[in-house]
Parts: sequence; C-alpha cells; structure tokens
Amino acid sequence: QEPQGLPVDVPREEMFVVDQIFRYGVAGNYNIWQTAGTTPHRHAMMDETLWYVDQETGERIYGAAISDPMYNDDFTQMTVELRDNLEWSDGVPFTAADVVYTVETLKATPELGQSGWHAQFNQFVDSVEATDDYTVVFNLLESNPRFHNIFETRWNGMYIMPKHVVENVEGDLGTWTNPDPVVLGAYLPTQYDPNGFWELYERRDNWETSVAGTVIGNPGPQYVLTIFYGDSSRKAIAMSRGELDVYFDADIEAFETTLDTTPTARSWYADFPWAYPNEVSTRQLAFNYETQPLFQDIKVRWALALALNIVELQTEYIGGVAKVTPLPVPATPSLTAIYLDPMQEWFENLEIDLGDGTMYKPYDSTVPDQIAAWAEEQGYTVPGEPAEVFGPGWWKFDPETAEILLTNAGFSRDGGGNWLTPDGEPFTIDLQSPPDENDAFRMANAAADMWSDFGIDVNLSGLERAVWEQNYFVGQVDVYTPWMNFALASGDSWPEVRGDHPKYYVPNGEDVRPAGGNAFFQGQRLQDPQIGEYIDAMAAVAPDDPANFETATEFFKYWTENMYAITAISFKKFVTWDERYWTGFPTAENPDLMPLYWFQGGKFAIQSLTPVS
Amino acid sequence: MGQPIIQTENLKAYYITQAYGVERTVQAVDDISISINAGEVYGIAGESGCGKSTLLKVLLGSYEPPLTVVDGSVTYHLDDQTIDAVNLTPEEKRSLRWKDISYIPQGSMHVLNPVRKIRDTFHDFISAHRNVTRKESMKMTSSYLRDLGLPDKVMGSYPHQLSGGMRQRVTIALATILWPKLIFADEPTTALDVIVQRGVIQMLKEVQQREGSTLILITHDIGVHANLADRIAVLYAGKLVEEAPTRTIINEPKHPYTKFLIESLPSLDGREERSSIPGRPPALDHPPSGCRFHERCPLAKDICLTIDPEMISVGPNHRTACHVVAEELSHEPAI
Amino acid sequence: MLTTIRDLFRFSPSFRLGSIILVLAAILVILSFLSPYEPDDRRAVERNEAPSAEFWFGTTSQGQDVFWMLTFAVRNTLIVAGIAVLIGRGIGVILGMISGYLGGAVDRVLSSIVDSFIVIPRLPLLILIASIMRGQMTIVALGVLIGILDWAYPSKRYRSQVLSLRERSFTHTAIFSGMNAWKIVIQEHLPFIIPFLLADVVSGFLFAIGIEVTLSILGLSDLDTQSIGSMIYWGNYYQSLLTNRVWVLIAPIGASIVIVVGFYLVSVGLGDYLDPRKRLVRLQVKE
Amino acid sequence: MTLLRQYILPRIVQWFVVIFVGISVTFLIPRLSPVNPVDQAMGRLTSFQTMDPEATLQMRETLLDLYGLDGSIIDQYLNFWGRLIQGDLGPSFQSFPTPVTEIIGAGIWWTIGLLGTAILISWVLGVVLGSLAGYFPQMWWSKFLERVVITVYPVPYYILAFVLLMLLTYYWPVFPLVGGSRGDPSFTWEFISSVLYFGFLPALSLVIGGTAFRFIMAKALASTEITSDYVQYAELAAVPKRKILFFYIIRNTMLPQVTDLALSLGTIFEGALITEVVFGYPGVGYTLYNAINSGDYNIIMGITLLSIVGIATASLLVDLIYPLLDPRVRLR
Amino acid sequence: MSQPSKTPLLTIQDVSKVFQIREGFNTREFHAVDRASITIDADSPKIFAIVGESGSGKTTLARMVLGMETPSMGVLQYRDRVLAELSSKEMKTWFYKEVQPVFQDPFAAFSPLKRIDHYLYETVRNYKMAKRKDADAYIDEVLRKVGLTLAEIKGRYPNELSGGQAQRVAVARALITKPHLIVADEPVSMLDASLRMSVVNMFRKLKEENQVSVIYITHDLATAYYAGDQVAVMLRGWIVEMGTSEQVLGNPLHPYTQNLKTSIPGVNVSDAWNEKIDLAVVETDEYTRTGCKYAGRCPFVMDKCHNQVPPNFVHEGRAVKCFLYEDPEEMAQAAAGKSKVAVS
Ligand SMILES: Nc1ncnc2c1ncn2[C@@H]1O[C@H](COP(=O)(O)OP(=O)(O)OP(=O)(O)O)[C@@H](O)[C@H]1O
Ligand SMILES: Nc1ncnc2c1ncn2[C@@H]1O[C@H](COP(=O)(O)OP(=O)(O)OP(=O)(O)O)[C@@H](O)[C@H]1O
Ligand SMILES: [Mg+2]
Ligand SMILES: [Mg+2]
Repeated sequence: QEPQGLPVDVPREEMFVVDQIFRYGVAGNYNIWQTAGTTPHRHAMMDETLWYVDQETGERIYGAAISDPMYNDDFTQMTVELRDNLEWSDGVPFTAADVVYTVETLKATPELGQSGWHAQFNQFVDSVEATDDYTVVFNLLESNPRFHNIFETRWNGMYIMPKHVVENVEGDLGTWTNPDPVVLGAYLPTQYDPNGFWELYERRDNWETSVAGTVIGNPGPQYVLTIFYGDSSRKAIAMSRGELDVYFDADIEAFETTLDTTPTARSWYADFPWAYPNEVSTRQLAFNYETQPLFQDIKVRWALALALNIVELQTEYIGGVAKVTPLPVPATPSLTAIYLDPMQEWFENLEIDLGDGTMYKPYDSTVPDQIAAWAEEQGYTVPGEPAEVFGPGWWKFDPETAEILLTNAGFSRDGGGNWLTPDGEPFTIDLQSPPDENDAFRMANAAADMWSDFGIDVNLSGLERAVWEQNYFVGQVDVYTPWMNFALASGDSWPEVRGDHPKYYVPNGEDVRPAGGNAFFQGQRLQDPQIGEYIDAMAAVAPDDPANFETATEFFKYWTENMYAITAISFKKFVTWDERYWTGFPTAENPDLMPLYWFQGGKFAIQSLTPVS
Repeated sequence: MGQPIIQTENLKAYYITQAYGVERTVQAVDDISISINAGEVYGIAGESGCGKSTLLKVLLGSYEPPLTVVDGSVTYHLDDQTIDAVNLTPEEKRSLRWKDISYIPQGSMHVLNPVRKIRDTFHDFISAHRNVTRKESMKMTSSYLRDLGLPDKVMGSYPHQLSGGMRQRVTIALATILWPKLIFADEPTTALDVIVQRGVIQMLKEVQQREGSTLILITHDIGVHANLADRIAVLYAGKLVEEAPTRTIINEPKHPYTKFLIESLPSLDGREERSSIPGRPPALDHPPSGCRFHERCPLAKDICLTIDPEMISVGPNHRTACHVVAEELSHEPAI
Repeated sequence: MLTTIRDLFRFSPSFRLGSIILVLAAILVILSFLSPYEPDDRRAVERNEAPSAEFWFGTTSQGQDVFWMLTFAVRNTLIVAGIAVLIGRGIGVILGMISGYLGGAVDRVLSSIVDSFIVIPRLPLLILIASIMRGQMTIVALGVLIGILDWAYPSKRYRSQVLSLRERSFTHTAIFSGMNAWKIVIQEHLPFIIPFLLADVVSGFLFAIGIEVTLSILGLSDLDTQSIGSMIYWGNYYQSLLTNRVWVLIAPIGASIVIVVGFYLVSVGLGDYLDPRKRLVRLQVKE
Repeated sequence: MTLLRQYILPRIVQWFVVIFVGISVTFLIPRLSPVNPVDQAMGRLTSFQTMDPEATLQMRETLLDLYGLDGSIIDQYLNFWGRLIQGDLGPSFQSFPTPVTEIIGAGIWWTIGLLGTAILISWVLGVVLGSLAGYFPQMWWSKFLERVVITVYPVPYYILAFVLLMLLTYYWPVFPLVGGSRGDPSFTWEFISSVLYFGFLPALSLVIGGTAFRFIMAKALASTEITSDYVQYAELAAVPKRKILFFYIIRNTMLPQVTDLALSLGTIFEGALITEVVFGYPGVGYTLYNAINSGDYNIIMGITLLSIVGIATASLLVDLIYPLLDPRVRLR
Repeated sequence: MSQPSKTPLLTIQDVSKVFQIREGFNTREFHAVDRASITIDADSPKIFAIVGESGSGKTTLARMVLGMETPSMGVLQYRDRVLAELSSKEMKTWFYKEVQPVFQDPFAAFSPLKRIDHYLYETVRNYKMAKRKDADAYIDEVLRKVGLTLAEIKGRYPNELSGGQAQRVAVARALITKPHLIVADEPVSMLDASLRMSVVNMFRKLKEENQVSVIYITHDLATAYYAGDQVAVMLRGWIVEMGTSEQVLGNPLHPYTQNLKTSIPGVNVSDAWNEKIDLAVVETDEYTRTGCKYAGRCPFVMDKCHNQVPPNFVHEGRAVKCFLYEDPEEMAQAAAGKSKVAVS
C-alpha cells in the first residue's frame, strides 16, 4: 500500500517520516544563528556542537570534540580538543578554525542572537584561539566553571559555522539566509515546503565523516522527511495510514488509538506504561505568592499537597504512564541515582510542624506499589520494580491532616463544608493550565477535583497556551502549571536553577520576561534570600565537584520542607513510532540513546535506524 | 361573420382559497354562456373586479388553482377541430399558444424581459413554436415590425429605452407575430395616455384585419370598445348582464347598469354634470342574492332581490338579464 | 396575538415544526436550572458510558452527563447568539433605516462607516480581539463582540430596502400627514422590513453560533463555560471521535443544527404569514 | 464627464477613505494586544537558558530596533505608512528577518487557487440549483434539495470540515491529511493532479458550505422572479423552460449575486482561515492564524491589508461595472 | 388678462427641472420641465387642469409644487412666500397644511400593512386639527364631504376598499388640514371608467363647497374639459398651450393639443382616427431635440421648427407655443428675448 498523502516523491522505504513538532514560520532560511532560527529537527539533522548529554544516563557523548572541557584552576581558560576526522558536507575538513570563527562571529554580530550566545560570548569570552588544527582555547573574562554548557547539548548547543562558507558571504549576516547550507551534520535539506509544513533531508554522501556517522557507524535512512500534521488525533491518523514513522507526543487517547489501528506501532516500552518517562523535566502546581498571600503560610501549602491523592492523579488522570516525583527533579535513572535514591531516607524521616507543635511525617514510599497494584488490576504487567517504573514515592493523601493544617492556619469550614479564609471569605483558587500541554492540564484537573472535594472553591481555566503564559508572566493567576527542572541530566543543578535567584524577582503585575531569569519560576513571585545563597554556592564550584551535588541536595531539601511548589510527576513523552518501515529506534530494551529526536542530540536515534525490508 | 370559434356553456369559474383556516370562494365567473365568431372583435366590458380577467384566463386556458372551473365548458373550434379548452394538457396548450391562440397583456413595462434586447425576446418567442434559426427569426421580426410601422431602432433596444407607447406596441407585435387566429387582449390600453392609446387601438385593428383574426378585447373603457369592437358583452359581478353589437349597446342599452356605463362617459361635448354609478360593486365571495345589481339599481323591484334574472333576447343579437327589461318586454307586443 | 400563533401552528407546517424545536430548546434551557450537577462538575457520573436509559446522551471521559451538559451549553450558546443578534440587528436596523430614510449627508457619512466596516475582515478581527481578550472572554462579552462585528451587512440591506420604500407613494402620504421621520420609519417602513429581519435573525443566529464554535475550537473563548462550542472543543480534546465516543460530539453538533433549523422554520412560517400575498416581491424587484 | 465627476470620482475617493480607515483600525488593534512580539521572541530565545538582566535588556533593545517597534505608537504609525507607500510591509517578527511579502507570497497562491475555485464552483452550483429549485418549487427533487440544504446550511463550518476530514482521511482514508501538493511545482500533469488531489477535501468543504448559502439566496430570488410578469408571460407563450431559467430568471437575479460573488472573491485574501487550519492547507489563512497567536503584527497587517484592498476594490469594481451588467441602471 | 387684486395663490415662474439619465457610461441631461410658468390666482377657487401625454413632465411639475422636488431653475411661490426659502419647520407647520396632494394610485398611496384610517388620525393629530376625543367626529365630517362615513372605512385595510373609495379616502385625508390647494396627480387614471366620474365630480363639488383650488393633472382630456376651469397642455416639459378649458380644448390651436383631442376614444368615432399617428420611439429623444419638441411628429412641421424654439404667442386669448401662430410684431420681440435665453 503506497501511501497517497505524502507531499514528496521519494520511495517510502528509503524515507523516515518524522513528526515535525510545529509548522515552521519561516521555511528555506538555514541561517539558524539568527534570532528566529529556532528549528527543532533542523539542528539535529544539520548542525553540530561540541558535546551531547544523554538524557537517560547523563553521560557525555562527544560531538565535534574528542575531549572533555579542560579548565585551568581558576576556571578562566577552557581548552577543547576536536575530532580530526570530520568533514563538512562539501568535503572540506573541519578544523579548530571553524570553531574560533564561529565564536568570534557570533560575538561580533548582535543580529545573530540565537539562544543568547551573542550576549553570553560577550559576557564571558575575552579571546578564542586555535592552538593547532584540532585544539581550541577560550580565554574567559571571568571565572566560569560551566562555560562549556554553551557547547553542550541538552536541547541545543552552539552551532558551528563553516568558516570557508560564511566568511565569503557578502553583505549582512543578519539577513543572509544560507540558501545552500554546508553542514557538519549527516543530513542536507533538499526540499522544503515554502509554507513550512514539511522539509525533506537527504543523507550526505560522506556521512561517515559526520559526528553521528562516526559515533553510530550506521548509515541511517537515505531520506528524512519532517512533516507537520497538527494535533495528536491527526498524527494518530497519519501513522495509521503509514504516513508517519515517529511522532513527538500524543495524549493517551490518541496513543491508544494508534495502538489499535497500527499494529506495528509502539513507544518506549513495548507494553504498559509505554511512554518514554525520562525527559529531564517535571510538572508543578506553582503558587503565586502575591495574588494569594495566604500561600505564604507554609501550612496552607502543605495542606494543599496532602489534599492531593497522587495515586489517583497518576492513574485515573494520567493513565499510569508517568513517574511520580516529590522533587522538581525527574526520576530518570541518572538523577534517581544522584538525588532521589540518596535522599530516600531523608524523605522517610521528614517531619513537618502542623502548626500546633505536632510533628507529622508526610512521606509515603508505598505510592509506586499502589500504582503497580492499580496497573495489575487493569490487567497490565509492570515492567520492573514499581519504584523504577513509577518513581520513588510521594506525599501521603491525608485530608485529615490537611484539615488540621488549615485549621491551624486560621481557616474554618462553613456550613456547606467549604473552607473559609481567616478573614471569613470563601477560600477560592484560580487555577490555570493550558489544555494543549496534556499532562499539565490533566494534573490540573486532578488537583481541581481533589481540592474541590476537600472543600476549596477551585476555578479551573483551560487557557490557550499564549494566554496562560501571559497570565503568569504578569501575575494574573493563583496556581499555574509550569514545568520546572532543577538539575541537568548530569546532575548539575546550577544551570537550571540560576534563574531562580531572588535577584531576578519581579513584583506581581509586571512582566517577568524582560528581567532575565527563569520565567516559570519568577511567576511565583518568590523572593527567598536563602535560595540565592544556595545558587551562589553552586556557581562557585565545578559542575562535577562533589560539593556541587551536596549544595544542590541541601537546596532541594530546603525547597521540599517549604513546599514552595507542589511537584507531581516527571515528564513523559509518547514518542511513538511505527516499525512498519524502520527499526532500531531506541526503546526500553535498547536504551542506549534517548528518543527525543527533535533535540539536537536526537540525531543519534535517527542515525541508528535500519530498514525493515 | 363567420362560424363560432370559441364558445362557453354555463361557465362557472371560482377562486377557492384557503389560508390560515379561512376558506373563501370567490364566484368570479358565474354561469356565463357566450359564443364568439371567427373574425369578429368581441369586447368585454365591466367595472373593475367584475370578473373580466378571470373569464379571459379561463377562455385562454391559462389558470391555476385557486382558480378552478367548477362547471360548464369552454370549446375552441379551430381548423374544423373541436377542442375542450378546460382539460388541455400542457403539451396541447404549448402547441396551441401563439400559433393559434395568443395573448396581449396589460402593463407592457413588466411583460418584456428588462435585461433582454427586444430582438432576443422575439427570437425566444418565435423559436419556441417554429423551427427557425436566429437569422430567420430576425428577418421575420424586422419585416413584421416594419409592416406595423415600428422603427428598426426598436429591435436593438432594451425595453426601458422605449417610450411607453412603443413598448405596448412592441408587445402587441410580439403577441401576434405568428398570426394567431384568436387573440386575447386584457386591458391593452388602460393607464396609457390618449395618444398612445390611439396608436395601440389602431394597431390592434390593423393586426386583426390583416389576417381576419378573432380579437377578444377586455376593457372597462366603453370609448375604446366603441372604436374597436363589433360586439360587446357587459359583465357585472361575475355575471353576463348584456350582450349586443357595439352600436346597439351604445345607442340603446337595455340593462340599467349598461345605461350607467354609457352615460357616465365624459366627452368634450359639454360640461354639464354627469352622474356616476352609485355604490360599489359587491364582493364576490358573498354576492347579493337575486340580481346582483339590485343594491345599486334605481329601478330595483322585489323580484330583483330574490330571483336571479335570466338571459333574454331583446333584439337581433341583443341579450340582457334584467327583470325590469323582461317585464317591459312582456308588456310590449311581440314583434 | 395568541390566535395568530395558534393559526400559524395549525396551518403552517414549517412554523409548527420550528416552534416545536424551539420549545424543546427552551425546555432544555429551563432544565439547565434544574440540573442535578453544577455545570463544571467532573466525575459526577460513570465515565465513557454510551447513551442509555440512565444517561440519555451518554457520558464524557470526564464523568459528565452529556444531557445535562447540553442543557447548560444550549442556554449559554443561546445567550451568546441572542445578545449578538440583538446588538447586531439592532444597530443594523437602526443605522440602515436612518441612513436610508434621511439620505443626504447623514447617509453618506453612515454609508462610509458601514463600507469601512464591511471591508475589515471580520473573522480575523474577531480572532484577534478574542485573542487579546483571552482569559476575560465571558459569554456575554463574546455575544457583544460578535454583535458589534455583525451589523454592517444587515444595515446595508435595510438601507436599500428603506431607499425603495421611501420612494413609494405611501411614504409621501405619511409625510403630508405630518408624520416625522422617526414615526415614518418605525410605523410605515418597519413592518415591511420585518420579514427580512426575521430571515436575517436566523442568519445572525447562524453566524453567532458558528463563531462561538469556531472561537472555542481555536481555544479563544471561555472554555470553562459550557457552550456548544466548548462541548465540541472538549469532545475533540478527549478524542471522542478517535475513540468512538461519538455521542459526546453528536449532542452539541446536533443541537446546534436543530436549533438553527428551528429558527429557520419559524422564520419561514412567520414570513409567509406576514407576507401572505408576497407583496414584498414587488418591493424588491422595483428599480 | 459628469459621470466621472458625480459617480466615479466619489466612488474612488470612498475607496481610499474606506481603505485608510480599515487599515488604521487594523493597525491599532493588534497593538492593544498584551502579546508583545518582542517579549514573545525573548521568551523563545531564552527558554532554555537563563540570562543576566543586563544581557536581557540589551537583547530587548536590539529586538525593538530590529522589529521597528521603538518610538511611540504615532511614530510607528507614520513609519508604517511611510514604508507602506514604498510597498514595504516590513519583516515578520516570528520569522525575522524574512519579509512579510515573502511569507504572504508563499501562501497566497494556494489560498487564491483554493478559494477562487471553490467560490466559483459553489456560486455556479448554488445559482443554478437554487434557481432551478425556485423555478420548480413543487418538484420532489426541489423539495429534497431544499431540505438537504436547510440541514447542511446551519452546520457550523468547522464541524462540516472536521467531519469531512475524519470521514475521508481516517474512516475511509482516500485523501491526504496535510499539504497542498506533491513534489516541486511544475507544469506537469503529475504536479497539477497532485494539487487537485490535495485540494479536493478543503475545496469540497467550502463548496458544500458555499453552495448551501448561495442555493438559499438564489432560490429566494428565483421564487420572487417567477412571479414577475415577464416570466409569466414567457411561460404563457410556452418559451422553453431552459431558456426561461437562464435568460429570464437567472439573468435577472444575477445582479445581486454577481455583487456577492465579487465581494466574496474580494475576501479571498483573508484566506479560509478555518479551512486551512483544519485541512493543514498551506495558505495565508493559516499564516494569519499563526501570526495572530504569536503577535506578529506585520503579518497580520499585511494580510488584512490585502484583504481590505481586495474587498474594497471588488466592491468598487462592482459599482463601476454595474451599468454594463444592468441596462436599467439610472443615475439619481 | 386679469389683474389679481392680491398676490396669487400659486406662482410658477420659469421653472425647470433637469434630470440626468445614464446610458451605459454616458450621462445625458434633459429638462423634464422646461421653463414652465403658471399662475393660479387667489380670487376664487379654480380647478386648474394640466394635460399632456405620458412623460410630458406633469408629475415632475406637481412634485415641485408640492415641495417634494426642488426646481433646477425658476421660482415657485405660494401666496407671498417663495418655496425655496421656507424652513423645513415652516414646510411642515404651514405649507403642508395649505397644500396637500392626492396621488395617482389610491392603493399605493396607503401602506398595505396599515389600516387606512391610521392616516386620517395621524393627519388630525399632527396638524392639531381637533382634540383627541373630537377626532372621530372631525374625521367623519371630512369623510362625508367625499361621500363616505367613518363607520364605512374604520378598521379596514386599503385592499378591502374599492379603488374609488380608496381614492376618496385619499382626498378626505388631504382635506383634513383644510388646505387651499390640492395637487391631484392623475387621481383617476387607475380607476375604471365608471368610478372616474364620481371622483371628478367630487373635485367639482369640493371646489364649490369648500373653496379649495385643485391642480388636476391628467392625460384624459375629457375629464380635464369636464372639470377644469383652466387648462395647461404640456409637451416634453413645455407648456405649449394654456387658457380656459373652453378655449383650449373646445378649439385647440397647437397641433399637439389637436392631436390629443382627436385621440379621445369617443363613442362617436371621428375620422381623424383613420390617420396613422406617430409615437415617440424614445421619449428622451424628444426632450433633447433642438427646435420645437413636437417637430418630429407634427403634421404642420416647417423648416424652422427643426432648429428654432417657438416662443409663446398670445393668440385668441391664450398662450400657444407654435410658429403657426406667429405674427411679425411678436416675432421681433420673441427674437430679442430668445437671444437672451440662448446664452444658457
Ligand atoms: N387569485 C385570486 N384569489 C382570490 N380571488 C381573486 C383572485 N384573483 C381575482 N380574484 C377576485 O376575483 C374577482 C374578479 O377578478 P378579475 O381580476 O377577474 O376582475 P377584472 O374584471 O379583471 O377587474 P380589473 O378591471 O380590476 O382587472 C375579484 O373580486 C377579485 O377580487
Ligand atoms: N427622478 C428622475 N430621474 C430621472 N428622470 C426622471 C425622474 N423623474 C422623472 N423623470 C423623467 O422625466 C420625464 C417626465 O416625467 P413625469 O413623471 O413628470 O411625466 P408625466 O407627465 O407625469 O408622465 P406620466 O403620464 O407617465 O405620469 C420622464 O421622461 C421621466 O422618465
Ligand atoms: Mg382584470
Ligand atoms: Mg405622472
């Protein structure tokens, strides 16, 4: 059955069709150093940086570099050694001159504003030089043990320019569109839809001299088509028609439909709980401390946490497919090892003051077992230890204790059982969540239902993404559902939490974005100097210094005791693929690579594919 | 004068309507028997609303519910054939129309398609009945129009570009271009000014005389009848009240209603006060009993209130339906 | 009045069917006040139940009874459409008639305003305004917004109607009877406009319901208030088509169609009644 | 001459006024939006890293400058007209620095092609079927058609489109899900047939909706038209029905409908926003939708401007050509 | 011929109305009324008939008299006031009270959706002709003047009345304000012959009994002669002959008037009917003709008729616009006058 609906004329069995996660606003512009150049997929297919971090393991994969970053003692100089066997797609060898040229060009050209590299190079880099063809030395303006983060990919890392091409560009680099890209990645764009619905890549002839080619050693598909179908139902339909090999994420209904209609389709696990659970991020119910000053009382925050039934939330609302986590750190294998496992005992012993001197242990380590029991009841098999599959544990569902906490905070119930604030007003919470962010919205639904059951008047609004953002940017919300992440896959916390520093505080009513910092966090309008101290302490040490992890752990404990935001679950992604035409995509049985193919590091997953026939 | 070409026997045609539960029967043509001869001009006169148009619709065989023929018959005698005009099939109508029977309507402004040139309208009408090319129909049209004294310019004009008189004459030409034997004209001159009216009457006469067609002419204007008609029938409230040759009607009307009609005609002969008919015509859904004119008749007697007068002959070719006349007649010695 | 309705009911099949539909809609609206559930209750009943004697229209994956949801949805959608139609036709009739009757400079000014309005693309503008107002978009605001954007075309139509009515002799009779412009427009001309108004009200309803649905689908209206649009939005959101729970979508879609058809039929019946001899035929054809 | 002075000139002046007002309104409205393209871009550029306040401020300045959003609204407005007169619609914000003209250019032909064809087809179909139904109101097929239309007409367009999409891409997967064509544009049968194939579903949805609307209008007009004296007279004279239908009924009901046609062709530029979003069709409607969501004023302005000029010009043309279409028109 | 003792009731002085017609992309100007002058004096009520074939500008003239149309040139004066100078308030409170219309089609003159008495009550109320409670009596009184009673028409819709009745109501409505001038534009042309006389008779009666002057517009010479004291004959905007009705219609001078007269379809058929008559093909062609507008179909046409506009000659006590009645003396005067006019 030759699929009819694909927009390109390429043999289907030579082409891997990828769900393009959004429609490109600008097509055919390959100058991705420009401000508007954010292009998932493209950077994975075409671009190269120095290092990749595996989301699963937290391990570093060498990209264009062949060494770790080497710092001098006071972190004012960083040296990198590069691979010597790489070529650009036009056959010109890749050398240190390319890296030096890229850094200098970005530093000099404000119009090339992608990811703030221009700003950061100007802040940190004094000079950069190639000491030989394959060694680059960065001389920094100030001590910075994490300078290499610019070149180390979680989502993206600084894209290296082909010096021999860019230096010959006439005119303004800010408006140059790089019409015939020369790339270091394994794929070259050959056709695109001027309207941004799809883009076709062809593997370059000398793919073996690309990073992914070198690392994986497998040719991968001859063609890769990225195509934007729209919402999850349409992706599910496309896959059932054999016109889509992998999609990014879907709601559980669409995913189940895919399983029903496409026998060859699967996700990370071959069976329940299917979804890839290890993307490095978590979901919160975040308080805005200024629209609702009552949240400033820790008892209120804990009461709200204890009024949530995490098991029901994770099963009934999320379908049992995500890991629970009590920290704003996801329960990925590497981060579990670094933080969650070592803190297990602390969790178990954590006691909180109910406000009347009574101490209470809120932690419940049986949560994963309860979820596993539910799964079995549904007829699913749990693939492994419950704690491995469903996360470490969470807070007890304990409305009675929550009741005590609220009462001690001065709240009371009216005749109908509804909570009144200490002022005697009904306790209402304006909870906002964007429906297009599936897990967040369902989590919000669960919270709304459970808090309502508990007697709080919760007003849940499902808002279109841009509005929802706008509302918490300026502080028109009581509780919102951001996704926060307090540690990189490597375990280093500072790059993720630096924006939570109180110096970025913006009062309610003002837009948080112009202030810099981390908008998700700033929306809380939290200004705790203690947090600033932890962050400053982390900044001073190298990311792999044990002191770094210790400080981070202390910070997480402090954060947790205070219940500054309720973290519920880790990210999960129904990255779903169809094995009709291609196999070799990473799976739970074959977890060496992460499947997040739209990240810059997704190139490795694509490179590992082999045709079925 | 020739053979009868169209005849009705006790024709009754009623409008039977039903709207929102109210049923209404309008006895617009009630028990009319007439016989029209080939080659004559037969005038039908009467006040507004007395059923002239209705009679004509039935004679023409062009009516739809709510108008229904409840009784009586209409017969054509065409080419030695006798045709029942009440029960014609659409195909039969189609084949009779324009070739044998034609119709000149009132209100020429609205009868001509406003967005079609005159010559195209002619072509539409001709080609519907004759197998002609456009060229042939053009030729026919222009020679016919020339014969009738209409300028060539007319052919390429749109209706609105013509003066009212021209339009009416074009319409007559359109109705008669295929030389029908029977021409019906319903108020062809009403609301036209006198000069145009004269032109139209002249033209009708010409068309009628050319091929000796039969013309059935409806108008409430006795003056027009006087100039055209050979015989006149006077209707009142759905009934035939008098019928006679034109001269006879004008010079010696018998029925009081006819007398009124003739007398009320103003002229340039004098300015002395002229009377008009008192009262107004009755509504035909509940017509008065007896003689329908009795309410307005100065001579009305008791018998008129109850008994419907019969048609009686009062002279050669002269019939009328009036108790008073009948009574007078019965007192006079028979001729 | 009452006899008119009775007669219409008896003798106009379209009015009969239409009014039965509208009465059913009205009953739904009234029922919404008697609903056993709050409009925003979730998990109130079994989830994903197909229609049955207990759940007439089935239940959603959120555990809502579709029937009772529909009562709220119909009520709110009718409020949106009602406000929109009232405002849109109100402005349209008043401006159109004034502009047509007074003519001259007033007409020129009003006509250029109308023309400028007609030229502005409506749907994009609505989406734009809705996206500006997102978050604050209540059903009343939505109704007002739709109404404000949907008067220019009707107004143009009414203007041309009045222009032709103004030339008819009875208008002159009215003028010489000493009536002022306002009286003439209201007493003499408005009755002729009413059949058009009726038809226009139907298309206004159609437009408003369509926009309500469209904005909901695009996520730009108040998704937390039950309405036909938001029911469809959530039905889609929870993939009721893919997962074969079509009843969740059929209820609101069916309701919107049936209600508009109801209005249409009633307007046809009323129009026929108001215009038994199709007098308006002449009115429209005249140059 | 008097015609020029009394009729054509005022109409052209009105054309300018209407366009000026329309454009000014659409200039202003997006600027009331809290969605600010600069902050939007900032959010996008910094979403994966934290930047220092100084760096952030500097970036903001750069962006304001690049986007031409510095200065007061009045300055921006004057600038805008200055550029517009030179045919410059500025760069897109979302896709900086791609010029808006280029982005619109990429979608406009798809939209024109899709809507143009759909509008024409549905207009012809609607007029012919509607007039037929109005001419033969008693026929079974006429009643049947009317019932179908009355049922289809009130279906909100989105629903119609969505149901068609589900039916013909999922339950019975015969049409493509997304896109406008296959392969590189060329004058080959392959490419052209792919355009037809990809455009079929969206066009079908538009044709169904459009035909229903036009059918109702045409039927109403035709049923008044058949009571006109000239139709009745032609009927009486047994002029063939076909001729009466086309040259008497349709020809006379044409005028208002031609006006409608011209106006709906004028609205082409705003694109069939919903159609394109539902069917993933690569036209300007979709572009406009994205632009509205991301606060990309320049694109919004560009498309509305085209649309305004399109509608205004269409109605200007209709007014000017009217006398050619209707021999009766007289000047007041 | 007579010296009015006071200001005339109505003075129409050199009044013209110019219309533009559009033909494709061209426009053409024509004078629907072309320098018409009429004076109706106020001594005693008169019926002033204006006759002429269709499209001769009668209605346009009437509309100007009624203030429904403003003249392009010339002056209209009612009593001592120039119409153009009246404020719209004066129009309403004074002029409309003095001058009232009767329209051609009695059914079109009333909204089919309104009861016919509605207009009567409105007129009474708006001109404050009677107190509210006296309105019925007042209306009944006026209706009786036209041979109707309130009881007969109250609550009826126009289509429930006969044409004659409806037209009587129209006249009654006009009489409510006690006007001094009624402008009746073809009040009988839509009525059938048997009703015509009743309406025309009514005008005669009103003139006598209510001291109302009537401008009676018609193309029907017989009723004009019957009812009119004075007659003006219009041809394509011109007044071609004007005088007492005995003079003008009894013994028409202008070939056009003669044509009109012979065209009356009398009971006694005249010989003239055997002559073919010419009709204008396109009426605006005659309007824009240079020279005499009748030249195209005049049996007595002379060369100069084609390029010279005939002046008004006074002949046998009336004005005639035709070169047949030219006398040398007057011609000299006219020539002088014409050269002035020709500048325009
Ligand atoms: N379609 C109809 N439905 C009901 N009654 C009708 C209809 N048409 C005519 N009538 C009634 O039938 C009667 C006769 O009408 P008809 O048109 O034949 O009169 P007429 O003599 O031609 O009058 P006119 O001189 O006004 O044309 C009138 O009372 C009229 O009201
Ligand atoms: N508003 C107008 N615009 C253009 N032309 C007009 C207008 N009103 C009247 N005319 C033209 O002016 C001429 C005189 O018209 P008018 O109605 O005064 O004639 P009339 O003598 O009353 O004719 P009838 O006997 O047909 O009523 C006609 O050719 C008419 O078409
Ligand atoms: Mg008749
Ligand atoms: Mg007139």
